[in-house]
Parts: sequence; C-alpha cells; structure tokens
Amino acid sequence: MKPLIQRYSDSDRINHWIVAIAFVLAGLSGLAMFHPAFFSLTGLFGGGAWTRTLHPYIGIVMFTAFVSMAKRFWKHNVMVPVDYEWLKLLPDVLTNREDRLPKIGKYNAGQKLLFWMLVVALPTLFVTGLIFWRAWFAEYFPIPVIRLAALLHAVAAATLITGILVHIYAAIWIKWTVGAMIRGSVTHKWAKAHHPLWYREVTGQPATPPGQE
Amino acid sequence: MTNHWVDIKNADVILIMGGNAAEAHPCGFKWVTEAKAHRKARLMVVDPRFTRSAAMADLYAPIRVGSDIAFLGGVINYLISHDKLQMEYIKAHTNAPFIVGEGYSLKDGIFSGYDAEKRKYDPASWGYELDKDGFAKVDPTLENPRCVFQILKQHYARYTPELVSKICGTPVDTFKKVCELAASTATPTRNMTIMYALGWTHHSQGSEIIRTGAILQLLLGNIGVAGGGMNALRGHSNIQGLTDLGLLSTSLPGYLQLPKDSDVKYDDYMTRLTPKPLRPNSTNYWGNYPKFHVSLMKAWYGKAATKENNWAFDYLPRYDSGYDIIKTFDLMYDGKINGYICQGFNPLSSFPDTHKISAALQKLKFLVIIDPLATETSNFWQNHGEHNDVKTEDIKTEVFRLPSTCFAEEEGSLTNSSRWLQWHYKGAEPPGEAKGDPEIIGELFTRIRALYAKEGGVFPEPIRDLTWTYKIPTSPSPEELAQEYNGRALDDIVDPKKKDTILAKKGELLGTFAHLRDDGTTSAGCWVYTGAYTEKGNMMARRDNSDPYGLGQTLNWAFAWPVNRRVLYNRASSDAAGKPWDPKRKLVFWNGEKNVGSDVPDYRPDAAPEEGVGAFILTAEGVARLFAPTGMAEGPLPEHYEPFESPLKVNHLNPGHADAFNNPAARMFKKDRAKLGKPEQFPYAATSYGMTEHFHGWTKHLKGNAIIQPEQFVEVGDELAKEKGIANGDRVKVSSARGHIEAVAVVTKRLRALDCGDTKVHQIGLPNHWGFMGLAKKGFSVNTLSPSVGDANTQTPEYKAFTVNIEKA
Amino acid sequence: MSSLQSLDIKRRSATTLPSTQARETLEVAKLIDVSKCIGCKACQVACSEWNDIRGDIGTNVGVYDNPADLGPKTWTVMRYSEVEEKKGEEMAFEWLIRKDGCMHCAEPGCLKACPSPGAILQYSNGIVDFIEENCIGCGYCVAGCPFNVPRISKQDSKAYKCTLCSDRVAVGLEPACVKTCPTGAITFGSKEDMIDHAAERVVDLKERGYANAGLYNPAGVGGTHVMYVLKHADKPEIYHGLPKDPQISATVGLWKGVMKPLAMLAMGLTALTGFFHYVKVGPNDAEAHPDEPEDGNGPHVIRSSGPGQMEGKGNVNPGEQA
Amino acid sequence: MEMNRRQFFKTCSAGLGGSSLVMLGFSPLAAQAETRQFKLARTTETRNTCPYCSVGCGIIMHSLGDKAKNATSEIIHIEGDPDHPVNRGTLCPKGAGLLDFVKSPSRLKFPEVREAGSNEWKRISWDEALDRVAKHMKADRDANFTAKNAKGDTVNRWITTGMLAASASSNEAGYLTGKVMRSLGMLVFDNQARV
Repeated sequence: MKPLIQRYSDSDRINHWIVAIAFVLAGLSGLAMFHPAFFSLTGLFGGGAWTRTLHPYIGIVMFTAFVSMAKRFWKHNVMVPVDYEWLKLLPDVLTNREDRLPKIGKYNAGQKLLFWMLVVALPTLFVTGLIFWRAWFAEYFPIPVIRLAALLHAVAAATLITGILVHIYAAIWIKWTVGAMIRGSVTHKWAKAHHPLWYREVTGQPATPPGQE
Repeated sequence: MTNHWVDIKNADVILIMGGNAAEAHPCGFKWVTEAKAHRKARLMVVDPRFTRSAAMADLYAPIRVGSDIAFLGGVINYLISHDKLQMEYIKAHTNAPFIVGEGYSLKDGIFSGYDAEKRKYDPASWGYELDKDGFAKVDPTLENPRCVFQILKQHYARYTPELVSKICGTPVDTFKKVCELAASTATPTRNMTIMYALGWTHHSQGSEIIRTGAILQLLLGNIGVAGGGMNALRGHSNIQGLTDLGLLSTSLPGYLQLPKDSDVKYDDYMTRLTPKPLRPNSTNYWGNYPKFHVSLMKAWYGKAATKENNWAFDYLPRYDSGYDIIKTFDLMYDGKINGYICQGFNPLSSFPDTHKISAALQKLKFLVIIDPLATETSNFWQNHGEHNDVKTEDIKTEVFRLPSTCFAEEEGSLTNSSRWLQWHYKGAEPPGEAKGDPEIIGELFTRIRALYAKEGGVFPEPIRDLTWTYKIPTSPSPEELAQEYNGRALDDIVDPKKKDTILAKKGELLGTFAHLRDDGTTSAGCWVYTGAYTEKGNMMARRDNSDPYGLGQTLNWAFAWPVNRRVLYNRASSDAAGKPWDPKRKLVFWNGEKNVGSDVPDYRPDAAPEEGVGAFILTAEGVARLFAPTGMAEGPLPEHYEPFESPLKVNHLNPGHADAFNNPAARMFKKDRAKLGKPEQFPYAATSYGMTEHFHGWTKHLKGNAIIQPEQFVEVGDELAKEKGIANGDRVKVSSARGHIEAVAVVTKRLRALDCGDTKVHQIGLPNHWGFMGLAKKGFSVNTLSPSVGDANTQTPEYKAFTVNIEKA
Repeated sequence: MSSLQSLDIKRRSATTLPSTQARETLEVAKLIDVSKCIGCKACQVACSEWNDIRGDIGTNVGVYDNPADLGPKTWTVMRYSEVEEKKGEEMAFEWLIRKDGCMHCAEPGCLKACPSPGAILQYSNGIVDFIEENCIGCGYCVAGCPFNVPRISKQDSKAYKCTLCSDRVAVGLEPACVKTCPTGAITFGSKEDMIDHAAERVVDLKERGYANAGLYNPAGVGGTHVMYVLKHADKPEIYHGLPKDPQISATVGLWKGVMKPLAMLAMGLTALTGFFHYVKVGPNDAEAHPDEPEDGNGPHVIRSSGPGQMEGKGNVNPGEQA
Repeated sequence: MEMNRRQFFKTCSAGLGGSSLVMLGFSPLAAQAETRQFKLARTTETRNTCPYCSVGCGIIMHSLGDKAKNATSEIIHIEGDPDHPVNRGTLCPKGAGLLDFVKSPSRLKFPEVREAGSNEWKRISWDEALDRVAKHMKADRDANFTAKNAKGDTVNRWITTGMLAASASSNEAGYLTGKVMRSLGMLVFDNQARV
C-alpha cells in the first residue's frame, strides 16, 4: 500500500464541501431565476416561490462557509513570481507536460487565480444579494441601486459558475485530486508531480520531478 | 336649486362661492367640466381656501370668511357703475320700477324701524307706496329717487372696490377680474350660474348673502334662464325633501306654516298667510294658501277635519317662538327639555359649542337614537378621554338605541337639490333586527295611540283622529304614504271654467295641485308634491332619460316639484313680448297661442304677453324682489356686517354705529354671548367645512373612506406656520373661547394671509369628519370651537366664521 | 396561457418562445386628463371596491396623499403638488393632482425583468397584467418598472398593481375607475380614440393659457396604454415626479438582455472545453509514472496545514488508496 | 413567504422528495394562468339612489343570488347607474365606497338601552324598547302639555320633548314622522336643513 501525505484536514474538507454543496444549490436555484430555460429547475426546490425563498438563505450559508475557508487557505494562495512563469507555460499545462513547468508550492497559479476570483465574487454576491432581497432588505434601497445590485449579482454569479466549472474539471482531469479533497490525502507521486515544492516542504525530501532525471 | 344639475352645462360663466362643488358634489361638478369643455365656459371660485374646486378654476379669488356680502355688493357696484346691466330683463322681471315708501331709510348700517333692546326690526317702514286700490306704485322710467332701482344704486354706491378689498382682503386687481367676468354675462346671450352651499348659509347673515347673490343674478338677467339661476347645493340626499315636507320647527308640509299664538282665530291665521297681489298682473299664487292648508288637514285628519271645526285648526300646535337647535339645546341646557329623539342625526358632532351640547344632553331624562350607525351622540354618556370627558355615573339619561335600515335596505323616494323626487328600491335585508324608519315610527305611534285609548290623557283628540288607513298599521308602506302626500279627490272635482268637465273623479289620485280645493273635497299631504304619484302611476320611478332639446331637460326622468318644472321662473327666459332672450337656449316662450318650450311653464300656459302677467308667480309683486319689503329679519337690502367673532375690531363699512358691527337682528343668548372670543386672545379667523373624501361624520365608520382620509388635521397657511414655528405634519392645538382641539397641521400655500386694511388676517381651515367613534383615527368634534349664534332668519349656526388661536401641541 | 379567449396574450414573462400572434385585437387605452381631475379619489375607492382590496387606515403626515403610496392593496393613488407655473403671461398658483398607477407600457419593464414564466402577461389589447399564481415574489418587476409601480405584498409575497380591470375589459366593460370618475377626467376606449380626445383637450387648454399643454405617451417605453393630458407637458416631473423620459433602465436592459446569452455561453463553452480537453489530452495521472526509490519507504508524514492535526496519527484507510 | 423553523424542516424533506419526484417526471403542472372571473356575471341588480349628498346619483346594487327564497341577497358590489341623467354612471369617493356603508362594522343590529347611570349597553327586544319609549313620551306629554298660553288662548303645544329627523330618510318616512309628531303637538322639531 503506497504511503500517503495529508493534504487537507478533516475540517478543511468538511468546510469545502459545505461551500460546494451550497454552491450547487444556490447555483441551480439562481440559474432557475436567471434564465427561463432553467426555470424548470425550480422543481428541485418545490416550485418558483420556494426557489426564491431558499436561494438567499443558501447563499448566506455558502458565503459564511466560504469566509472560514478563505481564512484557512488564503496564505497558500498568495501569488509568487513563479506563478507568473507557470501561467506563461499554460499550453504545456494543458498538454500534461508538467516536466516543463517550474516547481510550484501547494497551489498552482490557476488555483490561486480561482481563489482570488472567489474572494471577489462571493462577497459581491452576498452584498448585492442582500440589497435586492425583496423579503427583508430591498425596501430600504433606492431602485437604481437595486438594479445595479441585480446586474452585479448576475455578473458575479456567471463568473463564479464558470470559474467553478473549470475548478471541477481540473479536479477530474488531474486524477486523484478529487480523492485528495474527499479523503484528504495524496500519494507521494501525486505530490511530487503536481506540487514539488509543497512535497519537499511536507516530506523534507528533495523533490526531483518525474521524468526530468 | 332654481335650475338643476345638468343645466349647469349650459352656463357660460360659473361662480362657485360659499361652496366647494368639486369636493362636496363631485358628480354634479361634472357639469361644470362639461360646460368648460363644450361651451368654453369660465369657472371662477371665491373661497377663503384654494380648494379642489379652485384647482379647476380659470380664476380664483381669496376672501376673508364672513365678508361675502361686501364682496358681492362690490360686484353689484361694479355692474351699476360700468352700466353692465341687462336693463330689459330688469324692467320686465324685477321690482326695480316699484316705489318704496318715504319711511324707509338706512343710516350707519341700521335700517329704519330698529328696536335696539329687542334687536328686532318692524318692517312697516320698508313697504312700497301703495295706490288707492292697494297696489304698489311703479315708475317704469326708473328715475324716481325712491324707486327700487335708484335705492339699490344708492345703497351699493358705498361698496367701492377699494373698500371691498379692505373688508374682504381680496387684492383689488383679482376682485376686478371677477367683476369683469361676471359683467360679461349682462348680455342676453351669455348666462352665469351661481353654485353655493353651506359656505353661504353657515353665517349670522347667511340668508342675506344668498339674497345678494340673487340680486346680482337678477341685474345680469340670469334667473330663469338655461345655464343661470341661484343654485343651492343641498347637503343631504333628502334634506330638500324634508324641508319640502315641513319638518322644521314652525313649518307645515309644502312651505305652509303652523299658526302662532297671535292667530287666535282661524281667520287671523288665514288672513296673515294669504297675501294680496301687489300688482294687477301678479299671479300671486300664494293666494291659494287656503286650498293647500285645507287639503293638508283633510289628509291628516280626514273626516275629523270639517268646516265647522275650521278643518281641525286647534289640532295644530301654535308656536310662541321658533324652537331651532340653538334654542332647543339652550332650553335643554337649562333642564327644560326632558326627552329627545335623534333620528339619523349626530348633534354631539354637528351642533355648535360641543361642550354645551354634551352638558345639555346630560340633563335629558330619555334620549332615543334611531340610526344605522353607532354615533357619538348615542354614546355621549361614555368617557372617551380628551375626546369626550364626562362622568358616566352622574349622567342619569336613559338612552334607547334603535337600529334602522340604510338606503340599500329600504324603498321610497328622495328629493335632490334639483327638486327631483327619485324612487329607489330595496336590494338587501337589514342586518340583525334593524327596522325601516316608517316601521319604527308606525310602531311607536300605534303604541302611543293605544296607551291614550286605554289610559286617556291630555288632549288625545289629534292622536285619536290622525288618519291611519295603512294596510299594516305598524308598518305603513312607501306607496301608501306617497299616495297620501300626493293627494286625492274626496269628491268629483269640477272645472270652474267649464262646469261640465270633471277634472278628477272621487277617490282618484290628483294629477296637479291646480285641482286642490279649499272646501274639503281634496286631500294632499304636501301640495308641492302633488303629481308625484298619480293615476298614471309612480311618476318618481320614471326612467326615461331622453333629452330632446339637448339642454339637459329630461322631463320624463322621475318627477320634479312643482308639477315637474325643471327650471323655476322659466318664463323669465323670454322678454316681455315672450321672445326668448337667447334663441339657442330657449326654455319657455310664447308661440302665438300658448307658452311652450323645453320645460313645463312656471306660468299660466295661456297667459299672453299682452296681459303682462309677471314671470314670478309666487311673489305678491309678480316679479322678482330686488328690494324685499317683507320676509327678511335684517333689512330689505343686504348690508355687510362682521361675523359675531371677527379678527377685525371695526366694521369698515359702518365704523360709526356700535349696533352695526355684526348682524343687529341676529339672536344670541346671554350665556353664549359671554363665550364670544376677542381678537386679542383669538386673532385668527377660522372656518369649518367638509372634505370630498368624507360625508360629515358617517364615512369615518367606513374602511374605504377612512383609508383615503384617515386622521383629523387642520389647514394652516405657510406664513402663519412660519410665524408659529409649526412644521408640516406637527400636532397643533387650536383653541377658541369655548374649548380646544388637537390635530395634525397641514401647512399649505392654499391658505394665504389677507391684508384687511391695517390688519393682516390669517385664516385656519378645520375639516370636521372625525370623532371618538368609527374606524378612522379618533378625533375631536371641530364644533368644540364654533359659537352658538345663528342666522337672523333661519338660526343656521355660524360654522364658517369664528376666531381661534393656534400653537404647537 | 390565459383561459379568457377575448384577452389574447401578446407577450409572456420569462418565455423564450413568442405567444400566439394570429389575432389582431383592438388596442385599448385609459386617458387621464389631469386638467379635469378634481383629486377626489373616487377612482381609488372604486378600484379598491371592485377588486375587493382595502389598504390600511394610515395616519395624516401633513398632506392629502392618503394612502401615502401605492401598495399591494392600493393599486392607484392620488399625488398632490402645490406649484407656481406659467399661465398665459404671468405665473399662477396651481394645485396639480395626478392619479398614479400602472402605465401599461407597450415595452413593459416589469415583464422584461420577471423571471417566472407566465407571471406577467401583456395582452394584445395592451393591458399588462400580473398573474399572481405564477408570481414567485422575487421583486424583479419592482426593479424593472420605470415608474416604480409594482408592489410586493408582505402577506403573501405576490406582486400587485393596477390590472386596468382586465376582468371587466375582458367582458367588454370599462375599468371601474373610468366609470366612476365624476368629472370624466378618466376616459377609456381605443388608444386611437383616446389620442384624438386628448388632442381636443390640448386645444382647449392652450386657449386657456397653457401653451405647453400636451399628451404624455412616452415613446421611451413604446408608448403607454395609460396616458395623461398635462397642462405642462414640457415638465412632467412637476406632477409629483412623473418621469420626463421614462424607459427601461440600461442596467435592467443589460441584466435581462445581453447578460443572459453571454452567461449561458460562458458556462456552456467552459463545460464543453473541459470535456473536449479531456477527450483530447486525457487524464493527468501521476500514478502512471514509473516508481522512484524514495516512493515506497519515505516516512509516513501526515501533516497538513490545518491546526490541531497530530503528526503520525495514521488515519489513512489502507483500502482507500488501492 | 418567510421561513420559520417548522417550515424549514418541512421544506428540506419536501425538497428532497420533490426533486426525486421531478427526476421521475412528476413535476407539478404549471398552474392554469387566468385573469379574475367577472364577478357580476349572475348577480341581481337593484336600482337605488346614493344616500349622501344632494346630487342624488343613481346607483346599481349587485346582490348575490337570483332572489331565490333560500338565498339571502347580500350586496357584493355597488356601481353608478349609467342611465341616470346627472351622474351617468359616475360616483364620487363617497358613493363609490357605499358597499363599506352597508357592511360597516359600526352598523347597529339590535335595540339596546343604557339605563340611567350605567356604563354599558344592554340588548333588549323591540317590544320592550318601543313600549318604554312610548310610555316616556306619553308621560312627558301628559305632564307638560300646554293647552292654553299665559293670555288664555288655545295653543295645544308640547315643547318638553323634541326630535331631529334624518335628512337621509325617504320622503315617505319624513312625511309620516312629520304627521305623527305634529299630531302630538311637538314644536321642538328639526332636520339637517337647519344646520
């Protein structure tokens, strides 16, 4: 049985999946109200009115859970010079030629950009969502503000969903990554291949990326 | 109204003064907007406030409350000095040529014949100079200095524009614009209509204000013409009906009168009330008084009214004085009234000086309320804090509250301002055990009659003999009652001119009051209503709204009294020769054989112009009375006096005479006079009125209306508000010498300060729709502030002009 | 879809397919001639009586406007303004009173913003009607409307506004407020007739000194089926904030216009790109690489960035990794 | 609708169940969109006159049922009478709100009496109310009737009990009231025309 390295703690994972599930529910209910084509999704929530009622509460759950997640992961997502190198080699990334990539830490530039996109999108969604939350707060805001909030909410949501689609795909594309977030551990090979600096950091071994010797 | 609602569309100029038609009679006001839209009519509104009628006006003039006679006198002055008079009309249809006796005089605002202690006039000196046959002398050339026209000229010469502006506070140029617009109708082809209401009647000289308006209209030739007339916009749906039916202290149905103490004998009564014609050509229709009176007594007492007992003359109560509501509540206050029945009336909210009314009610032994709604008066004994602060346990009055039906649950007729009697039908059952008014009165009377039959009592005869032929004695039906007041032939009625023709067979319903007799062979409960329910059926229920002449004359809709005439004095719509003044708006004219036209002639149909029969068939003169020798308590010509509570210290018209400060002939009880406020403590003029959203105190019980005007407020001009530091929406306290109220302040530019000579007069508006009952927010009766003084002739209280103080609450 | 045949639907909210277009029915309109309006609120009472709605009994805050605003149970309300405006040559005091309520726009902002299919219908006669059964209470219509008319009920979270009495018009009657208006300030008929009637009124008003009298039928929303005759048509805003050139706000246009296809495209393409990338490039499987000496026997280092995770505590389920 | 705790749990279970149902194709049908049915389709119309001001507008009262005996004809709507030559179908804010008058919670339903000094109403029967009022009136009339005045002339008047007659009651009720009260010799007698 290959030895494993701990990548995410139990609470990290629980926190992540709360945000993820909330994202799915909020996303679906949001899309139901965003475009007529998706309106039948309201069936998942017990009809249009229930969708409109639940969406904001789910949104609040997602936002609060994300805040604790951001507290956990923001240190690892600070952009460093090597990240920009990584980005320049995007074609290599996309064609699995990881050997040509510079050595990166716990998260690569793509993941970091996604993180910072989330840090912008989710508060926007939260604030604008509150503004035109008709049941409780909308009456306190002038209509032009509500209109702007609705637009920004849509823009932020579209960005968020697109970003998360990439995030989900990447997790499937890089095998065992999903396992990392579900069970929290990765194999040495996985770590060395994808996050050599992080690997060296956790194991104290000099990481020689596979296929480079 | 002399004309009627739809006729207003025929007007070229509309003056709304002493009323607020757009708010109090919106659906009637439609015809003002129709006149504006289709005849290019001009609307002018003269009112202390810029009301919603003023919002529609082409010309608005502010005026100080209570100075209407000065304003109208000024317009008359303008007409005379600019020769804007319709002279043919004046000569043909008014008493301008009549010569007044030498005894008449006016000095410093006091007419001849004034008794200062009794505050009464003896009108003898105002009479015409009579010739040997007892007819009034006339001077057709109008030059005689003592002819009415010259006296009128002399009288109103004093009402110059500058003096009027000083008294009324209306800027001179605005006042002149009103005069010019009114003067534009002096020609035969332009007519002005005047629409007035309680804004004119609620004054200590209310009747005289209305007479001034009538004089103005007569000088312009606007009475009896299409789109003209003096149009009183009555307040309640059947206030006209109950007035016609004589439900007033000293009245009998059909404007007959009860006998006085001095009418000891039947002949004294008859001679007093049966006038002699003052001109040979005067119809003098009141000369038929005996026919109407005898027919009434036959309707009420049937067989018990015989020639021998002077048609049961002694069954009628004789009066020593009028018992109007101010006098009544003064007597009640002194403990002299034991019982009181309030049928659909709310004195605690609608009579002046609420604290006095409350104290008076507490002295009653029993009070009976008959009403569809739970009114303040029915709960006068309950303590409602500041809104009705009484000690319940000390009030020993037994109060009976009897539920009555509302309009939807009863059948019968209502008479509107246009004198139309309109029948309505029952559409629902009353709630709970509510009963209709006829049933309640029927039940009550049959029990009283039974008690007198069983136990005897004082003077039971009139109770025993009162006709009561109703199929259900305890609940007379509307049809039976309508037929009773319409009247029947008790014998075959023969045409006096053609002995062989029978006008009405015995037992038949009469078709017109021309068939009434004074020999007991006809009965009519209310002679002016004869023709309402005839052999041809219930005329009041007719629904043909066709308007063949396009003037709004819908003669086949319902029934108008008298005998379906829609425009009174309509003969005056034609000149002496019977030719219509305005060919496009003909009412009644001579077609060579008969008087015909778009209305039932208010005139003898076969009276040819050569006979010179006057167009005003009910006056002894036969023509309209610019100068009124009889009938008015305070003088033959209207004179301006200040209201009893005035912001001014002097009457600028007659500064010299103390008695001429306010109406010298108005009656005021000592205890009320003691409670008159002085300008020093109460500097601001105030007026109370109604809003369009509410109907007096009824609609505060209705959610729909409570929503659109939920809370009591007072209207304050923005200048006064700035002075007093009152912001819009603040709570303010308004007080008078009689009490105080609190309400929200509506600060508005619609109430302007007026310059009355050396005094700047601020005016405050007090809508009176709230009380301690109903769904709307609790409020005070505005009449906590108003004074107990009334018009010299009708005793209508002076709700529209008194003085108050105002400060932040 | 509405079951009333005489009211054909021209447009349904949140519906990508066009409604039935076959029939061309009469286009109706309500004309409010403010110069004839006496501000008596009969229309407010008739509207609440016909529709069986009663707002709350509020308070007086120093104005005549009661209730103070439109509401879920107040579908029309009178707005009062005291102004000084030109009449002929000089300035005159005027008391402008305007009946506020839904304008039944030809391009309804509410319908454009509404996310719920069939909650807002525009009939072929021009009436824009809220169908409360389909309303989800989101309040988008409030944002969409250029006149701030729709109101969401706190009681049942449904949107409400004047229906131009679609139930009466459906059976050939005029709306309740039109019938009751004592001075005939409110008239109803075909939009064409109402425009002609307005023209007559404008001629009369110009004669009375109101040079700028005119018809208020704003093109910005494609014209409205509730139109005003104003004495001062050049300054509608003095009528208690009647918008000068109302149209669906650009923000709403963006939000309900280009944003929708753009967002759908973005999400759709991303998903497809991911799929075809996978098809082309296939998975990136670190385990497929040959073993390295250090792989098998390195220390079991279970350490994570999370606090409180004890080192060396094996919590790995051996079966997991196989 | 706002969520409270009980609803939240109910929702979660329903949500799960609902979504699974959707998967099986049982999605609830889009509700039949429909404008409000015309409420006057089968009502009975009665013509009447507005009881408020003196324009005398014609009104049509729509009541439930077709006058069948067992159906109590409840008024559900009041509108202007288009045939009436003055108001031509229009009604002012008061007339348009007449339904609320018929239905007002302030409507009196039963005869009541407030005994001397008491602080509450007591419901009584019509018979008791009318008998007691009749007795009061007869007693007061017999005690205070003035047959002759100070000079000894016949006057036959009773001025210690008065009445205010309703100006919204019909001519027929008014005529009967006038006739009855005058037969009792009453002079303290007025109606709203006075104010």
